Parts: sequence; C-alpha cells; structure tokens
Amino acid sequence: MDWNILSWLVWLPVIGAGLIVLVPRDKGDTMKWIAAAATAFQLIFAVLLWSQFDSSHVGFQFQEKMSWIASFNIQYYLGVDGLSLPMVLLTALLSFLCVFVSWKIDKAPKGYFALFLLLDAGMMGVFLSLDFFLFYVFWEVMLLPMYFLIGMWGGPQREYAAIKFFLYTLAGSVLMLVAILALYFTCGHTFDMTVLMAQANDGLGSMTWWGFNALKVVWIMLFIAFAIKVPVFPFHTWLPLAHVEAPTAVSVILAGVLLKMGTYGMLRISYPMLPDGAIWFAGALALLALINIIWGALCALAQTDLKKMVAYSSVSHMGYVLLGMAAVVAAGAKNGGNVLAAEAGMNGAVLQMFNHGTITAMLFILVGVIYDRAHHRNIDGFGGLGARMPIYTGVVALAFFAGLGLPGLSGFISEAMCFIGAFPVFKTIVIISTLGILLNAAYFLWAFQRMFLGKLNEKYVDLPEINKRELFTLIPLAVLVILLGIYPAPVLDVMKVTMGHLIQIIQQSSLLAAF
Amino acid sequence: MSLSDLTFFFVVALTIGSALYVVTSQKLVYSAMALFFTLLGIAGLFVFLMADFIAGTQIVIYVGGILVLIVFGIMLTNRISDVRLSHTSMQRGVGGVVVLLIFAGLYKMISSAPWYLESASAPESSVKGIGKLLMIEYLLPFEVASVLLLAALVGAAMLSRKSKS
Amino acid sequence: MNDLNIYLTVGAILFSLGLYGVITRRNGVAVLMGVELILNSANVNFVAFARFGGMNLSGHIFAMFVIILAAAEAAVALAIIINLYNKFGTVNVDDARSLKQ
Amino acid sequence: MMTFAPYFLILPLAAFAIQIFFGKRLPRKGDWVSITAVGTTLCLAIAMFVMMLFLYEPGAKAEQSFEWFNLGELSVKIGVLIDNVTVIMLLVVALVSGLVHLYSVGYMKDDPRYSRYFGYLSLFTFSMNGIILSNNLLSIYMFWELVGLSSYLLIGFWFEKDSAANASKKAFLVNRVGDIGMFIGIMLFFTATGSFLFSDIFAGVAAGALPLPLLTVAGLCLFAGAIGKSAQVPLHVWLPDAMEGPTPVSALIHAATMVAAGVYLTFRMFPLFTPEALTVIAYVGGVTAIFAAIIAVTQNDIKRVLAYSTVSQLGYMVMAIGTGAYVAGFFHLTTHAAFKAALFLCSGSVIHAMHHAYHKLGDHDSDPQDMRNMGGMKSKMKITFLTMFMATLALSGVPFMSGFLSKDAILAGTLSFATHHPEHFLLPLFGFGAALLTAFYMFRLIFMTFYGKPAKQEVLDNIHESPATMTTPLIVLATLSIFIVYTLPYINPFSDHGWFTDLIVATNSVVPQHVNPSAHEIAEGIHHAHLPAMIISLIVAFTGIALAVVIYLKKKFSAEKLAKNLALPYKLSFNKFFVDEIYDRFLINPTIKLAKAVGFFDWEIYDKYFINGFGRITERLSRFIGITMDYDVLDQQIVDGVGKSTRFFGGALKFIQTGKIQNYLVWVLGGIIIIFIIQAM
Repeated sequence: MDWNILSWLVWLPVIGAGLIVLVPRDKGDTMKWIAAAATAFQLIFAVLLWSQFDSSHVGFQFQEKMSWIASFNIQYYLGVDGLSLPMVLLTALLSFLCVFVSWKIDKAPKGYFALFLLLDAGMMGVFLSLDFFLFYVFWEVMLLPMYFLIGMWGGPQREYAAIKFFLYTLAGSVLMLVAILALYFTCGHTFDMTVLMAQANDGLGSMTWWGFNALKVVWIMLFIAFAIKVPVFPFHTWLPLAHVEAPTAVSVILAGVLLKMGTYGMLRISYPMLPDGAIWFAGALALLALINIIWGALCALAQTDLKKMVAYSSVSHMGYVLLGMAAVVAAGAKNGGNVLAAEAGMNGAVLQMFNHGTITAMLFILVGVIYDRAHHRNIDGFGGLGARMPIYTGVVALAFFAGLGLPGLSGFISEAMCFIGAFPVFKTIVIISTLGILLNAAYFLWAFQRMFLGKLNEKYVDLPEINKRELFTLIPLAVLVILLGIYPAPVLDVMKVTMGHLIQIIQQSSLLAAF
Repeated sequence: MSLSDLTFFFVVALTIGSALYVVTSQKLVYSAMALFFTLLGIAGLFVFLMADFIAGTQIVIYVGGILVLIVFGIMLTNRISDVRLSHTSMQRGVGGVVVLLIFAGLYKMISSAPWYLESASAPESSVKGIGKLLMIEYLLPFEVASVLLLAALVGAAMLSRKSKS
Repeated sequence: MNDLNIYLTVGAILFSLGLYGVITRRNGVAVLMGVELILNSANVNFVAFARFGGMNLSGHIFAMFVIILAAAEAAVALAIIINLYNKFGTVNVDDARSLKQ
Repeated sequence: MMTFAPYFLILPLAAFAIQIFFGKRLPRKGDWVSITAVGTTLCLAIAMFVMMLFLYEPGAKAEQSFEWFNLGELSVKIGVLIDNVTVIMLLVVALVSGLVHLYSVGYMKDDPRYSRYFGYLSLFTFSMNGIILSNNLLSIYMFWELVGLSSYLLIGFWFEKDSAANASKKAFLVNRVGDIGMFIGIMLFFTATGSFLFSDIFAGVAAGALPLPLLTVAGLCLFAGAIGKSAQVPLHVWLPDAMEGPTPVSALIHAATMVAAGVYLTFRMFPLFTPEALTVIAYVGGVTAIFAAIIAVTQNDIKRVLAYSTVSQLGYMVMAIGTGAYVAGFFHLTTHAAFKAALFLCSGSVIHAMHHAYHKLGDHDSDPQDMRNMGGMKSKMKITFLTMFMATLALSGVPFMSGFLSKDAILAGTLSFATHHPEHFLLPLFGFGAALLTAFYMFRLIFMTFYGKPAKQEVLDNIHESPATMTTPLIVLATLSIFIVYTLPYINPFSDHGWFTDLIVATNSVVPQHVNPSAHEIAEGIHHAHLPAMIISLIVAFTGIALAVVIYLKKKFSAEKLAKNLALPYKLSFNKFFVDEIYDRFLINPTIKLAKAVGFFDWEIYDKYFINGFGRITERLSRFIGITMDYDVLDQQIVDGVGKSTRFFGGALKFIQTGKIQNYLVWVLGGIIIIFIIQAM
C-alpha cells in the first residue's frame, strides 16, 4: 500500500512502451525483451497484489486517490476488490504470454509492441479505476491500440474488421458517456464510483425522463454499452470478424480480456449503482444469455474456419456468465431470498470470466500455432494430425475438453455454478440452455475429429511439432485450467466476500419487494 | 536645494539628455557613446536609490560588457573605411506622436496611482542581503540564469559563425 | 531626492525614448540600443520600488536578472545582426522584409 | 477402511500422469507403472473385502465429507462414502481392471501407442473409482463425465480409422445427452435441499423438500444419466459402435464396469424414486432387454453380439431396480461383470488369433471379427473355448453358474411386481423373452465360432492359442462365474442366499407419504415368486439353447432360409431397428442444417445486411449531409460567403502589411494607446 502498487501496474506498460519507442528501428529483439520485461514485472506485481490482498475485507483495497481535474471533481482513483483482482491477474498473465505469442512479429515491431503495451495499460486501468471518468478514459485508451493492432497486423480483411470493431465499440462508448454524464449531473456532481454506488439508485429511481423511469433509461444505456463488449446477442457480429482478422496475440487479448470488460462493467457499475435496474432486467438478461449460449454454439457448429469457431464459442461461453449474473435475483424476497443460488450464480459468473479467459486464450494460441505452420485454418483441410503432432494434439485436446466443460478442468465448475445459480429462478431457460453443453461438445469434438483423427492428410506429413516457445505460452494456462478445475477455492475465496456484498446491495434494493 | 539634490538633478539630466541623443543622433558611434553616459547616469540613480551593488553591476556589465559588445557589433557590420557610419531613421513623425501618447498615458498612471509606500532605513550595504536572497530564495532562477547565459553564449556563437557552405 | 514619482517619471521617459528608438531606427544595432534603454527603464522602476517599498531587496534581484537577461539578449541579438549582415549585406531591419508576401 | 480410499484415486491418477508424460521413455514403455498401480488397488480392495467379510455387518458404513469450496453461505461439500456396496464395486473394478491390464500386455504388444493405452486405462480406473467412492451427486457427475472422457479416448484409440473416430465422438455426445438430464436432476435436488450429499438429499426429500410430481421428474432426470451411461433405449446407440475400441477396453469399460455405472447410480439413488419414476425405469429396462436381445440374434460381428448382449443385460439390471428388486439388479451387475468380461476377453483372444492368422496369410481385407469367417476353433484354442463356454453358460442362465442365480432373482422380482400390478404384465414377458433370446444367440455365437467347419481351412491352420498373459485372466474370470463364489458359506445352486445377499440389503425409500412399498415387502414378494420364476427361466433357457443347437450345430434348419421367411423381423433386427438412421435423419442432420442456417444467417444476413446496414445508412446520411447539405449549401454559400467578404475587406486593408516590424510595432502601440484612452474614460 505504501508504494502505489496499482499505479505501477497501470503505468509499467506505458513506461515499457516509452522505452520501446526510443529503441532504434532495427533492434526488434530489444523491443521484444523490453515488452517481455515490462509485462513480466506487471505479472509479478499482480501476483504480489494477490498475495497481499485481504480477502475477508469488504470494499476496496490498496486505494490511491488524487485530484485530477478538480473543477469537475474528477479523480485519479484506483482500487481493487475481489471482483477486479482476478481480472487484473488474468490481464497481467495474458499480456505476458502474448508478448511471447507475438515473438515472430517482424512487421514494424516497434509500433506493434508499443501499441500492445499501451493496450495492456488501458485494460489494467479499466479494471483498477474507481472513478467513472477515469474508467471511461481507460476504456477509450484501450480502443485505439486495438484498432491499429487489428488494422495493421491483421489478416486479409483487417481494415474492414478494424473499422467495424472500432465503430461498433465506439457506439457503445458513446452511450456509456451519456450514462456517465447522467449519473454525474443527477447524483451530486461526482464521478467517484463509491459515492455513485451509494446514491445513484435513489437519485435516478425517483426521476422520470420522457415518461420513462430515469433509472431504466440509464441502465439500458449502460447495458448496451457493456453488451457490445461482451458481446450479447444482437451486438455480437463484430466479434468473429475481429477475432479472425486480428493477429494471434490480439485475438487472445480480445477474447481473454476485452470480452470480460463488458461483464466486468456490468458487475462493477450497473449492478451496484443501479440494483433496481439489475433486478428489473434480470429476466431479459437470462433470456439473452440463453440466446447467446444456443446461438453461439449453433454458429460455432456451422463454421469451417477454426478461428471463427473458437470466436463463436466465446459468444456461447460468455452466455454462461450472463446467466450466472441473472441469478442474482434469486436473493430477492419473491424467490424466497435464496442467497445460496445468488451466490452460486454471481461467483460462478466471475469464475467463468476468469476461466474463459484462460481457456479461450489457449484455444486462440493453438489456432495461431497451426496457422503459422499450415497457413490456413480450414477445419476440413487438415485430418489425422494426431499421429503427426502428438504433443500439439494433446494440448488441443486439453483445451477443447476444457472448452466443452469437462469436469476436472476449470470450465466445468464455473459453468455448473452459473447453471445451478440461475436454475431456481429461470428453470425453463436453464433447462433449454443446458442444450448448449451438448452443442459445445458437438462442435469441439467434431472439429477435433476432422482435424486430428482419421487418416493423416498427405499434405501435412512434414508438419513440425509445436515448439518450446509456443509450449511455454500454453503451459501456464494449461496448469491453471487443470488446477482450478480440481480446486477452484483459491479464486473463489478472493471474490466471495465482494460478491456477497454485491448480493447484499441487490437485496437491499427498493424494487425488490415487487420481485 | 542641497548638494545631493543638485547632484541628483544633474544625474537625471545627464541620463535623459544622453538617452535622447542615443535615439536621435545620426551617427551610430555617437549614439553608442551617448548610451555609455545614459547607462552611467542610471548607475548614478541606483546609487541614489541606495542600491550600491546594482549600481556596480550596472557599470561592470552594461558599461564594461554590453556596450563593448555593441561597439563590436557596429565595427563588424560596417566597413571601417566608411567614415560617416551614419544611419537614418524612419516614421519619425508617427513614432514621435505614438511615443508621446504612450508617455502621457504612463505619466498619468504614475501620478494618479496610489503606490504602496513604506519607509525603511537603508542598510549599510545591500550586498549581504542580495547574496542571501540569491543563494537561498532565488537559487533556482539564479541557476537558470546561468544556464540561460550559457545557452546565449552557445547560441550566439552558432549564429554568428560562417556557414560552411 | 526621496520621491518615488521622480524615479518613475525618469523611468517612463527612458522607456518612451527607448521605444522611440526601436520604432524609428533603421540600423539593427541602434534598435538594440533602444531595447537596452527600455530594459534600463524597467530596472530603474524595480530598484525604485524596492527602495520605497520598505527596502525590499527582491527588487534588486530582479534588476540583476534583467541585467543578465540583457547581456544574453545583446549577445544573441548581435549575433543575429551579424548573421543578417552576412546574408543580406545590410543591417537595416527594414530591408529584411520576408514577412511581406 | 477410510484410510484406503485416497489410494484408489491417487495411484491410478499418478500412473496416468506418468504414462502420459514419461511413458515412452520408461523401460517396457511403462506398462508396469499402470499395472503396479492397479495391482495395488486390487490388493487394497481385497483387503477391504476381507475386512467386510469378517465384519459381516449389513449396515457397515463409513463416510467422510470435506468442504470443497464455500461462497459465504453456500458451502459445497464433497466426500467419500464406503459401505458394502462400495467395497464390492471397488473389488469388481479393481479385479476386472487388473485382469484387463494383464491381458492387454499381450493383446496390445505391438501397438505404437502402447504407453498411452495404459495411461488411458489408468485414467479410466481413477474415474471409475471416483464414481464408486463419491458420497455426493456433484463429484459423481464429475467422475461420470471423466469416465466418459476415458471411454472417448479408448474407443478412439485407433483414431486413424474413421469408424473409430466417429464411434468415440458418438459415445461422448450420446452420453452427454444423458448427462444433461442428470445435471438438471442434480440442479433440482440441489435447489430443493441445498446440498449435493446423498445423506442431505435423502433427508431433505424425506422431509418433503420436493413435491411428489417434481420428485418424479427429478428422479427421472437423474435416471437420464444412467440411460446414457448404461446404454438404455433410446440412448443405446453408442455402445455397439464403441466396439471399435481395443477388445480389452470393451471388456473393461463397455461390459463390466463403466456401463454398469448407470445401474450403480440408479441403485444408489433408489430411495429417491417415486413409484411413477420406478415404473418408467422398469419399462426402459425391460424394453432395452428385449430390444437389444432381438438385435443380437442376427449380428455377425462377434463383438457386436456381445455388445448388444451387454445392452440387454444392463436392461435387466435397470428393470430389476425399476420393479423394486434392486438388490437382485446389483447382484446381476456383479456376476455379469465377471462373465461378460470373460466373454469379451475370450472374443478378444479369438480375434487376436484370427488377426494373426490373416496377418500371416497376408490377407488384409477379411474381417477378423466376423463369425462367418470362423468355425472349428475348439480344438485349436482349448482354454479360450472352455472359459468362453463357461461364461456363456453363466450368461444363458444355466444352473450352477452365477448368472443363473442373479438372473433368476431379477425374473422373480419382475414376476412378483407383475402379480402385484397385473397391468404391468409386459415386464416379465420382456424378461423371459430376453432370457430365451440370450440363451439362443450366445450358443449361436459358440457354435459359429468354435464348432462346424471354418470358411477357410488355411486360416484355421494358422490359429494358435493366445499367450499366458491373455489366458490367465480368462481362467480367473471364468472361475468367478461359478455360483459358489457368490453363495458361500451356503452351497445351494438354486438359491442366491449367501454372503452377498446377507451383506447387501435393501434400504427403504425416502419418498414421503409411504407411497412406495418398503424393502421388506419387496423382499417378501420376491421370495414368493422365486420358485415359479426359476422354473420358467430354466425352461426358457434350455429352449433357447436347444434352438441354437438345432439350427447352428445340427443344421436342421438353414438360418438363411429362416431369415428369408421372416424377412421383416430379420431386417429390423439386422439393421438394429434403424435407430441410427432415424437419429441421423431426424436429429443430427436437422441440427447441423439448423446450425448452418443460423451460421449463415448470422454472418451473411444479419451481419452483412442489418449491422452493416447501419453503416450504410449512416454513410448515405453522411453523404447527404456532407455533400449536399454541407458542401453545396453550408460551405459554398454560407461559409464561403464569410470568406469572400473577409477577402474583400482584407484586400482593402492589405496596405497595413508592409513587412517592416517597426510598422507593426506602431500599430501595436496604437492599440495600447486606445486601451489607455478607454481606461481613462
């Protein structure tokens, strides 16, 4: 607490980016090592933060507060709690690994790694900021490097993908900005999230705009802003495109961290600030979750491009998070105050965010590995690779099985918790969405069969096995996937107090009586 | 009128008169000579104002340094054989009117403004006080000034050297 | 004489004369002399205020900084003038008029 | 006993890890690692079994739970439960697994992925032990899926064959269908009782946590898991295909242990089932029994016959549970594990011999598993023949064999059930019908394989008995299908009374309001039905055997002619009632088509037209605003108007700009003067 660890986490990559800019153009390796060092220190700090975090403490820890733009009451306010801590660790870990994933980037490495570190800083800032305005700034800061990373280092359709991603998410940001201003002007001219959490619900709930309850209007605006990032069903089409066109490391960050920002935003901002809205919207959220799960899985089943399949699987998997989040209404009086279910759902949602981050990162890295070798990603264009690349096949099998929610691997327990949590309230929806488990298994196994089983495709008899660098990027994730699958308690212990507090906030919401 | 008053008015007259000559003389070298007297007069004024150290500085730097520099400038930019070394003026009428009006405005301000006045006995020597202030309160500007001088030195050398091409 | 106004008036006169020099002189060196006069007028004011404002030595310090500044300025300005002379063969400031279209 | 429990999990798991990471580098490719691990668990299981016998206490039970994680109020506990059922299951698994390991040393000798094979076997043993030891639904579900995984890996072990790859995928997916039902059931129970532990759920249900109709649904949902895993109709389709895996795997996983897990689960959960649920279970089991038996009659692949026979026998067990004779069901599970494993391993031995014979002859096209290519192997493979014959007798329900006792108990149960509920008269019919068919197709298998003349004499000449590592397990398992093993200390070949029935006793249902008959009532009913059931089953079994003798040994009737006369039933049976085709046409293909349609819609229509439509509309709008409005009107007329006027005035004021700084300075000073004047005013 004495040495501003959170600021270090945010600004370390920026320092790294600054250093990289100073390195002469032809020293690509130096840049890579600088990026690796910056992210490695960030990871060390994140682990330190984890070890010093007091998980029994309600509220924010390691707070740093400074006036930034005093005339608008904007603060430089950082803090961490059980919700953001797993995300911080995930961000640090994936950023570190992604530096090694992008080791082979030779096209303008200076720009690439500088932008990448900037992106890292933006993500870290989003997860750590407690001032809404600061949050928004980091949120936007993240967009720009992403745009360039996709647009310059991406696949054949990269410009289209980049501009689509950018405009789509920007549209969401605008809504968020409006919501921020609405909160600012109605709730005591402050951007301080802790203050807004205490005031926003009552402040907005009593107002009416154009005949609508102001709270619902703001909730919807925030929801759309975050839903685009998640992405929730009708806003999801930027995702497959951006994922497919982005370079591997960027896909990993996109799927592993960026998607989590949507749900993180909902849990950090929408839920505690507008608990009435959360309750009001829970039914719709569950329905959207169902659509996400089934729609994403069906789309994944139809794909022939491996990367696109994985991208759609993300849509499906993020549906579980939404389902878990919807479960919070179980704590309501109408549902008999079923705190158990609410706890299962909310913790499951956050755990699923973390687990999906690791699993999907593995998947994308693995797609990158095969793409580097075969220069295409057509699932049907492989065949029988299992005999040729046993180690690669083994890792893919692990990742696929984690993705389809095999018990003993991390995805299972979080998905199960999301289902169990939502079940008492949304029985029909949950029962239909369990079909998603089946579809998940179907597309993963089908893809696995087409790629690795059967007779070896003669084109690929000389395909080299996965190398040590690539394994190095995968092993930490694989270890996490297995460990958390067997014993998820370490992560759950960190978040449970925070989530319990959030459930309490929802329980005390004024709308609850009606539910 | 005491002797000191007399001296004072003499100094004032010398200052203003030579300053007038500086700006009106047709010959550049004469202007420079007149400037010498003006600066000397101002040094005298400083003495009257109990600013002995500043007066000394004025003489040393201005008279000993800047003026010499200016004379060098004159020498370097005119052919020595050109005896007249004259220089012309322009827009005298307009300039005079404008300057007079400015002076009028300034004078009005001086006479009408309620200046903050506080009588205090003069110290024996201001050097000690100035030294303390320079080394304690104004240390940073002092150091900055030294950097500025260095920069000016380098800059001047850079600017005045003949281009290689 | 112990009257602030006299000193201020002397300062104003010097200022006006310096300004006159700056406006009317053609020769760059002469313009520079005008500038020196203006700077000196400011110095007179500084020291005068210091004297009559309770012998506050800060005024002296400022005067000193002005002198330093003047020295630096003179050096740079003369360098520029010499440069100008080398380039255009003249030191008349109104001959160097690239500012006009 | 509790102290032994962790080793059942740790040892096989460690063996799995060692095999996967280092297997290839170990001497003998590390098969001894897995064998040691499984052998140790076998010793432990035997020790536990002996302890159980010394204790001789029907209610013996040890349970230990610990918190897996907690979320504040919600605490998820898992743990270990050891009672007599657990001990017997552990012994069955360890024994069969151990023997299969031993057998595999010979069978898989030349396989390039030898070490991986043993790793997978260890993984399976680990997961199966996990199911058995669990005292809660959550960890059962987890291990449940893990056995599914090991089954997937082992079925697809020879993944270069497309059929194997397909079969493994099919097995996993079909199982998942059942698992989803099971998961919903778990959620229902958890929601109602707030715990996953059996004891808590039983207590909760007894206290009326779930209303009766919901309890029926929840129970059936759990049973759905068993339908998948134990290959009951309609999810039986994966098991015959699973025969693509190596034969020892079929013996271990797809005959003796994993497929029995469904029965085990139903057995464990028996107290939760309402009468309605039990009726459904009984019918599912009965239909499966007769249905699979019919299919088995016409199959020519030796392993497929056994596979359908397994399905049929599992149906028996499920039917037994459904009719309340669930101790008999569990008894059958135990006996069946031994003799069915023996049958599979024998068939493996035969296939192994055939394979080598073909290999020697350079024939790579003939199917070594097709019974029509076999015949007359009795003299060449004496041990295999004898052990297989004993196991066949057991399966057919011939007295003095274990199968007779267990099957008889089940049939007694169904008979008793039908006498109490005459409207369910079909159940005993299914049971006896299946028994008849079982005896028939098993002897058909024996006669086609070991008697008669071979299709090719030179093949027979090259047949050799399998090595000792393969025959030893056969002998052990065949010995275990003798009745006496299960009835000690009593020796009465016509009664199942023995240590087994003493130690495994029925428990009362926890369904509230006493709508279920008590365990005692059920036992009483079975006891009364015992004699008639035995007589009928004996008649039925010998009829079946006699038919097989007449058709396949003495060849009094031609099987082909019979098939022609009974064209429709034959075709249905031969093509497995077209279930696969129906699923393909009505479930799988539509799903894939739907997926393609959704994917197409999502990408090509929704994204390209709707989402990009926004972009296009914005573009049009911007073109209108930007070009028509902005440029033509606003810019050209209004803004440029300002510019033009400025230019006009600028031209007028141009003279000010002289380029002389001093002129500018004058202007500046003029401005200052004006400020002075304004100030003065």
